[in-house]
Amino acid sequence: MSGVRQIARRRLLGDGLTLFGALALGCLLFLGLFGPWLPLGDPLRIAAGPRLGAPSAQFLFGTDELGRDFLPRVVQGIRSTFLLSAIAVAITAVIGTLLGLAAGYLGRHTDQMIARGADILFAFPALVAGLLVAAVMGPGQASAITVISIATLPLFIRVVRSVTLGVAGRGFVTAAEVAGASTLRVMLVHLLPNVMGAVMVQLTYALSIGMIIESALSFLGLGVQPPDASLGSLLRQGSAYLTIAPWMVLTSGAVLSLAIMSVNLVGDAVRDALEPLKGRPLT
Amino acid sequence: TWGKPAEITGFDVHVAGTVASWEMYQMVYETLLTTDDDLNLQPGLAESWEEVSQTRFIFTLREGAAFSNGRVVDAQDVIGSIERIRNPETASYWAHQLGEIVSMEALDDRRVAVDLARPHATFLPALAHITAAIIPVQEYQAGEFNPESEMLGSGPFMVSAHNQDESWTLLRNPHYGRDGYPRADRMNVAIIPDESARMAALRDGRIDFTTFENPDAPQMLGTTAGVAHHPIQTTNYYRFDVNALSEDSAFHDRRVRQAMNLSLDRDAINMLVFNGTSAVDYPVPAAFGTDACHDLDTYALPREERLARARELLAEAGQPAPRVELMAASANPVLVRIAEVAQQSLAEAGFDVRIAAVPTAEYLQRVFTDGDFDFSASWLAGYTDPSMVIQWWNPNFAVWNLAFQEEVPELSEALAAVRSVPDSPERDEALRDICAMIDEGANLLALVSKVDYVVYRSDQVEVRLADRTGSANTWQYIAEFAPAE
Amino acid sequence: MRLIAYLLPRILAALITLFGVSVLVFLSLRLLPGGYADILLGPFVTPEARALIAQRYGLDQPLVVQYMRWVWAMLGGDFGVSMVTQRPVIAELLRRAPVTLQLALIALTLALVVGYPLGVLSGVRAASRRRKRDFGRVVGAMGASVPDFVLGSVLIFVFSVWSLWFRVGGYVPFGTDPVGNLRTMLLPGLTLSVFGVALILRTTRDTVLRVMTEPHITAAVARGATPGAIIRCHILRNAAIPVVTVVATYFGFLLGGAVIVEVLFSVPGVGLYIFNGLLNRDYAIVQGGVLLAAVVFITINMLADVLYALIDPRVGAAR
Amino acid sequence: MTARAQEPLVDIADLVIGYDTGTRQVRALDGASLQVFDDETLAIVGESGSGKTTLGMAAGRLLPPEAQLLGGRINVSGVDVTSADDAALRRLRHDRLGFVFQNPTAALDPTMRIGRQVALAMGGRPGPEAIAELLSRAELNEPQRIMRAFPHELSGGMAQRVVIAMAIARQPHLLIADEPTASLDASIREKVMATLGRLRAESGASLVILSHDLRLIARHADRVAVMYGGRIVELGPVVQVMQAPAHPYTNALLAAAAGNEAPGERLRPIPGTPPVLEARCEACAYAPRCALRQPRCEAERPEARRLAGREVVCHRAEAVIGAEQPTRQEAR
Amino acid sequence: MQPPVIALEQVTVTYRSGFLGGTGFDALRGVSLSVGAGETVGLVGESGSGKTTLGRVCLGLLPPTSGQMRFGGEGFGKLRHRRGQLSVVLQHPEWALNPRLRCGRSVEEPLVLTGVRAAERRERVAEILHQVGLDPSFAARLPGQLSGGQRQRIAIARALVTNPRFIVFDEAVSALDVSVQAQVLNLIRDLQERHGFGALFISHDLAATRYVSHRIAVMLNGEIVEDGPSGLFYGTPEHPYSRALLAAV
Ligand SMILES: Nc1ncnc2c1ncn2[C@@H]1O[C@H](COP(=O)(O)OP(=O)(O)OP(=O)(O)O)[C@@H](O)[C@H]1O
Ligand SMILES: Nc1ncnc2c1ncn2[C@@H]1O[C@H](COP(=O)(O)OP(=O)(O)OP(=O)(O)O)[C@@H](O)[C@H]1O
Ligand SMILES: [Mg+2]
Ligand SMILES: [Mg+2]
Repeated sequence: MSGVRQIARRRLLGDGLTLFGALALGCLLFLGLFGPWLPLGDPLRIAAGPRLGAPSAQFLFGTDELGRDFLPRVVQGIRSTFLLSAIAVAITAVIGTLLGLAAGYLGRHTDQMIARGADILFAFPALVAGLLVAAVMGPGQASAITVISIATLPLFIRVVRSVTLGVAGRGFVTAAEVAGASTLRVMLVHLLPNVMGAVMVQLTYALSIGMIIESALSFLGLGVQPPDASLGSLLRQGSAYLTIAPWMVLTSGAVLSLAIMSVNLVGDAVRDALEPLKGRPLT
Repeated sequence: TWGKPAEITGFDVHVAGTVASWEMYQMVYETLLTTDDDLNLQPGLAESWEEVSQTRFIFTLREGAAFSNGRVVDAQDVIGSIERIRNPETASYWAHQLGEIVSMEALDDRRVAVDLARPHATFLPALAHITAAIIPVQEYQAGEFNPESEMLGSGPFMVSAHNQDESWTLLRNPHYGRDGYPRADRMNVAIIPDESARMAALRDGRIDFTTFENPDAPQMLGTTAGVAHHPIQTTNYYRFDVNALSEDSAFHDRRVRQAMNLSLDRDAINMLVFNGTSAVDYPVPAAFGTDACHDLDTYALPREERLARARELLAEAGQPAPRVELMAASANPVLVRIAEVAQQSLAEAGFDVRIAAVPTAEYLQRVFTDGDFDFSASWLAGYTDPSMVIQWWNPNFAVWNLAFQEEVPELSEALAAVRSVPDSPERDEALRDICAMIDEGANLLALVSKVDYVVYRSDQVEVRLADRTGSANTWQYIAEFAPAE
Repeated sequence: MRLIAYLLPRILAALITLFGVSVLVFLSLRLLPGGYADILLGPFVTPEARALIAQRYGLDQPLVVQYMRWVWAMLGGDFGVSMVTQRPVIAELLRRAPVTLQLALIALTLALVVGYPLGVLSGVRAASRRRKRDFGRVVGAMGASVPDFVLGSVLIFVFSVWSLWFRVGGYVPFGTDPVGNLRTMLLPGLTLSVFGVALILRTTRDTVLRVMTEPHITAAVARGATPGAIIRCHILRNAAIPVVTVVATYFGFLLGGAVIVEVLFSVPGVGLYIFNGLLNRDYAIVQGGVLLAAVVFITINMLADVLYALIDPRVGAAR
Repeated sequence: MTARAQEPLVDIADLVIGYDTGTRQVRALDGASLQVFDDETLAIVGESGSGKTTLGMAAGRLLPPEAQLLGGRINVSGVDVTSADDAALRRLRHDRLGFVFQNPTAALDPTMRIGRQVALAMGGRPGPEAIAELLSRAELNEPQRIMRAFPHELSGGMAQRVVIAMAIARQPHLLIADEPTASLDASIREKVMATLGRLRAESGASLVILSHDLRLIARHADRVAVMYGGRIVELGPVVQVMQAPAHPYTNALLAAAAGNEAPGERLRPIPGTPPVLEARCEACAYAPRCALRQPRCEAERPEARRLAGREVVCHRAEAVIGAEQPTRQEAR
Repeated sequence: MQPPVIALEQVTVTYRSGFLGGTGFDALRGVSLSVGAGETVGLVGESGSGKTTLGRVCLGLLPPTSGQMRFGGEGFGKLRHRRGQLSVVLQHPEWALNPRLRCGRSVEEPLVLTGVRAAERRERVAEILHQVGLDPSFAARLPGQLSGGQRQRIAIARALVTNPRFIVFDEAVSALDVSVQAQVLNLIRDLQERHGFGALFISHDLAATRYVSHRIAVMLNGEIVEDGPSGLFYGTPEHPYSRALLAAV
């Protein structure tokens, strides 16, 4: 285990880019988790400042069209976008992993059914699915979570399935079967720990996709409900005022990009650490 | 080129109930009457009308008015159109507005007489609304014209091409009755729902005129050369529908509704959402020039006292902190902003308001059909006459608000009575009483008046705009628009 | 023959998938609160009017009957009519398909032209230097981190304030006015392509790195082949395999769901059509559109599978 | 055998190579020295992990990037491999060396037809006849069919021979074959080895075989080098080494292999596990497992010395040779 | 005489593949084989001849398409009714053990499945580790921390811990180095003497097989072409394929 930790230290933090991503991610995580308790101001307080006030010492990120302080709104946006996607992706990871395990291990009809199900979700245009879900369930967090799940579920199923296919042929699985272990036991005790690496990698990708989807939904007015903010809804809010209040789009857009980028960078690094790709030089 | 913010929702002029559709119909169809800048009735397709008695009207059609296929509009078209509106098969919501018509007869080709069962003051204003447009009935009956999928009218333009959600091409109606009009040979319509894209289009001159609901739009475009703007006061106002009927809603208790009405900060809505360009409005729209409602507590008391009263009412009702959901169609950011401001001002009185921004279709179904909501934000077309608007407070008359509007018998009687009273000081008096009753019921609240922010390229187009309009008749002078030299 | 044996199960699977998509879209549409009657009549809708409209469009039938009718009509090429315009949906879809296709092609081409060579370069460089810190990761992470609506908003702003050559909205068909067409289509294409660049770049970089760990590359090095020759002969083709799959998915996604960009830039494509159809509860449009998108998506993925099999002979042979 | 007069083709001296595994450094070669001469077959044997592949790859500087040269010299055909620039190295590999890798199917580009790959290996623009000719030289019966095939369509034995054909395409002076038969069926092994031997003899090149299959080696090599713990512990003519090992490890290895035993006889595994070195081993690496070890073995690093016609790295070599007979005879 | 632990009679296995199972492939064709208690049967043959398939049939992992299988004279029944009676040791030492489970847990698992109580389990695990020549401290290690030979010992310990009546060794030593291979082969022989289980030893390495087996069966294209005492394979077997195999030793 100490080896893992060492790898983590060397590989994850070894280069500046990853370090940057990890730091940014840490900050965002901190803001997301503890934002409401930080002395940043009330994100919902209307007329806290002038309408569409430019960034100033008092309002670092300026104010919006209802005179709300934009900084706490962005922080709240991080919280909803980030945490919401994280919850959604976590749920999806659990479901997708189980389905992928079942598909890869049980094979045949189960595999066919699950694979087709994943295909259906995959073939459904993601945003249309989003619109439909949001419309059926009503906009809000629940439907945002559902949409993110629908969009990322096939990713998990596919990856876990293919890894499972590889693992299921290994000796220890056959040995457990011969010893009389039940299907569930084989899946949970023997297969699950061995696909976790792939799941972890997928998790970070799914998280960044989740954030994009959440923001896109909010951007279309289908995400979190006003007056609460998510990065997407802030962008939507700001994009109407781009000409006279560019700070709204710039700050929230930058934060969103930073969030996705840092998750991506850290995800890359996790991938590299778990499954190092060492191409050889061509000389 | 007109930058239109939304595509029509259907072709049938007698049926569609959305402004987006009306605006397009107004290009193609005509009504018997229209209104002028002061919202007085004006000749439209009918060059004159005669009020023989309170129940009998005779309309004389304009000489030379013709549909764009060249056929002259005749009396049968008028009768057939009104019949079609009244036909339940058509499912036109306008049938009620016309009152109870007993008979219609064509006196000659150009004259129609209409008999009502009883006096109906809003009969004429109702005819001035585009939903009462005159369609070519002869072609309709012959099956040559299907009003559900095409448009053919006597208005200034005719449809030459349409790409859904994309563009329309309108050409001059060569048989338009007024000589020299329309001044433009052709009008392109670009459907651009996105506000930023619409601004961009204005900036690069791809469209010549458009409207914004966002009060900041003119400012955002301010720096661009050639862009002029013109706010049009309308008789429309933003409103809250409050669900008085549902027992699930805290607003079932009238005191809670009154408390909500009292604690609303209409000034804040005006200042924050509209940057002060709008004005507090009343059930009887201020645009009509009456002062009904102005002295009521809801409007006249200082805010602190209103809040104190509201808290008292809530305490009386035994609900010091009612949880309510405020619904708004997410497609319209202005409504959402109103909801956000309202949420905060209501919180001061103890309300716990949750906002639900939902898709339009869902909003419509939940509010108007299911009555499954607490209160919702939208706006109300003030039409062209104060006694038309207030009829909405009789749900049996209005029908659309049956799902949530409480019927108050005295109010309904008063409304029925005022309907037959012509504009006069007595009527103003009656309106004041009615307004007090409306305020008492707090079932359908006026918030602030709705301003249409028209923005156009003064270097590209010559426009004529009214200062005030009723019923989304923003482009009533469209025939006089012309390309700038 | 082998191709048929390869394709047959796939086609079968595709049909099942399509069936699933059709049921899903059909059911979820019926579950939506609000209907076309609400949209058409606004607040003035009455139960009678609602019933009338339902009857007119056959919505009063049991769901199963409605579904069967729809599927049956569609098998005959009839996608139904739009309630708003009363025009056949299929005509409108076909009119818009080229727009979306063009947009997708622009985005894809940009993404490929930029992403693939950069990915190969970055992969080769990453393998040659032991440092991981290379531009490929930076560009990849940055490209993937700018959502299209952020980029779109900013681009619209920039290009409308300083009226540069590009234009926002006002689509004209390429056939009518190629220059005008490009003026309106390049920006949305660019917006869409940024994510694609990142996607392709990263996939390519990863696969190049993976290919470079394979013994046959070492074998080529051992034969004394020059790096250029190795890249040309061995890496490019091998690295293309996963990229084909990713590109197919991306292309399918572009064809089916560039909704946001189409809305932002007022591009009259299929995505916008479906989007508005959904808002208007215009069932036939959404059903037909989603199904068309699914067909395209599945077809493209199938084509990618075939291509995959062509590039990698092992695939077609397995089983 | 006495030292040859001629210049060695390969001269590896005191080679130390470590692998950076991310957490620590593994010393795969710990001072290996080896010379290969013209026109001979040299086998390198040893347990898994003893450093055979590392040594073979080092000769062409083909080690993966995580391998680090920590000391020693490699001279191949007069080129100093450790310091040559890319171009010189490429020329050396191109003109003088041939490699046959452990897993033949993986060493072929899966997306390219065999014919084309062979053509690439031959250089220039060889016609189909030339390619077919080359393939038949490697004893492939249907060269036409094979040229059209993709690697996955070949059996392991065929792929192995294709790889061999590619390796000899340019008449290398030195052919290094890493476990050329490991992935093959017993019946094909012999054929492949025979092919290799014949081709070597034809061209007069030298062949280095890396393997842990002692029986195979015994039949096909001239000289054998036994590796243990990153060093060559015994090097000499194959008959002498196999018949009378001078290193206890060679002895143990022979005793452990199944196939040489008589019915009812027990195999004698080597106790303990092979070492994984992290630094220079300052003792005999085999000492912990050695039955003959003495305090000296654990305190002093043995150096190579000549004994009974071979080089051996053992303090106790005399005692090993002195023990009457190697295992096999002893049991009879 | 005691019935054989496992007896196959005219077993045929057909793999279906292609569209709707259109094409069939006979991996086993009328194979009859029996393994007695305390007996090791070696199974050799070239790659793809059906050795693994036969092993899977014996373990009840694959139902025969036709033919009969008896276990200890009775019908086989369901796999879970045979808990603790069957075991398997497979090729690839690095995959023989679940890399995420500590070795102790791996060895313990068959006991858990047969419902042995925890205290007893610990005892049995320690005992069996001792028998395969490993220190009890190995129980706390992860497979990644073991050498190939040690891993294969753990796998054998796992296979033996329930005192099964029948064990299949499928290519159990093929991937091992000569010296480690010798350790494992000796271990198998010793343990069989002690526990008296029946064993099927599958390999394509004739030398290793004849070292541990009492009897050897040679497979070719899904059929058993020769079946005789292992002593025979130190001399000259009858079937030409067996002779070819022997030539390579
Ligand atoms: N890429 C690598 N990274 C880290 N360690 C390595 C690497 N390659 C080899 N090693 C280690 O170096 C040592 C020698 O490896 P090498 O491959 O040379 O042995 P070998 O004799 O060829 O073994 P085998 O018979 O298994 O092929 C071993 O301990 C091995 O674990
Ligand atoms: N699941 C399967 N579906 C179809 N054919 C199979 C399947 N499993 C094995 N086969 C075929 O059955 C034949 C026998 O396979 P089996 O694995 O039993 O051979 P084997 O003797 O164990 O070979 P090896 O020595 O390579 O392990 C082979 O030709 C193989 O291709
Ligand atoms: Mg090796
Ligand atoms: Mg097998």
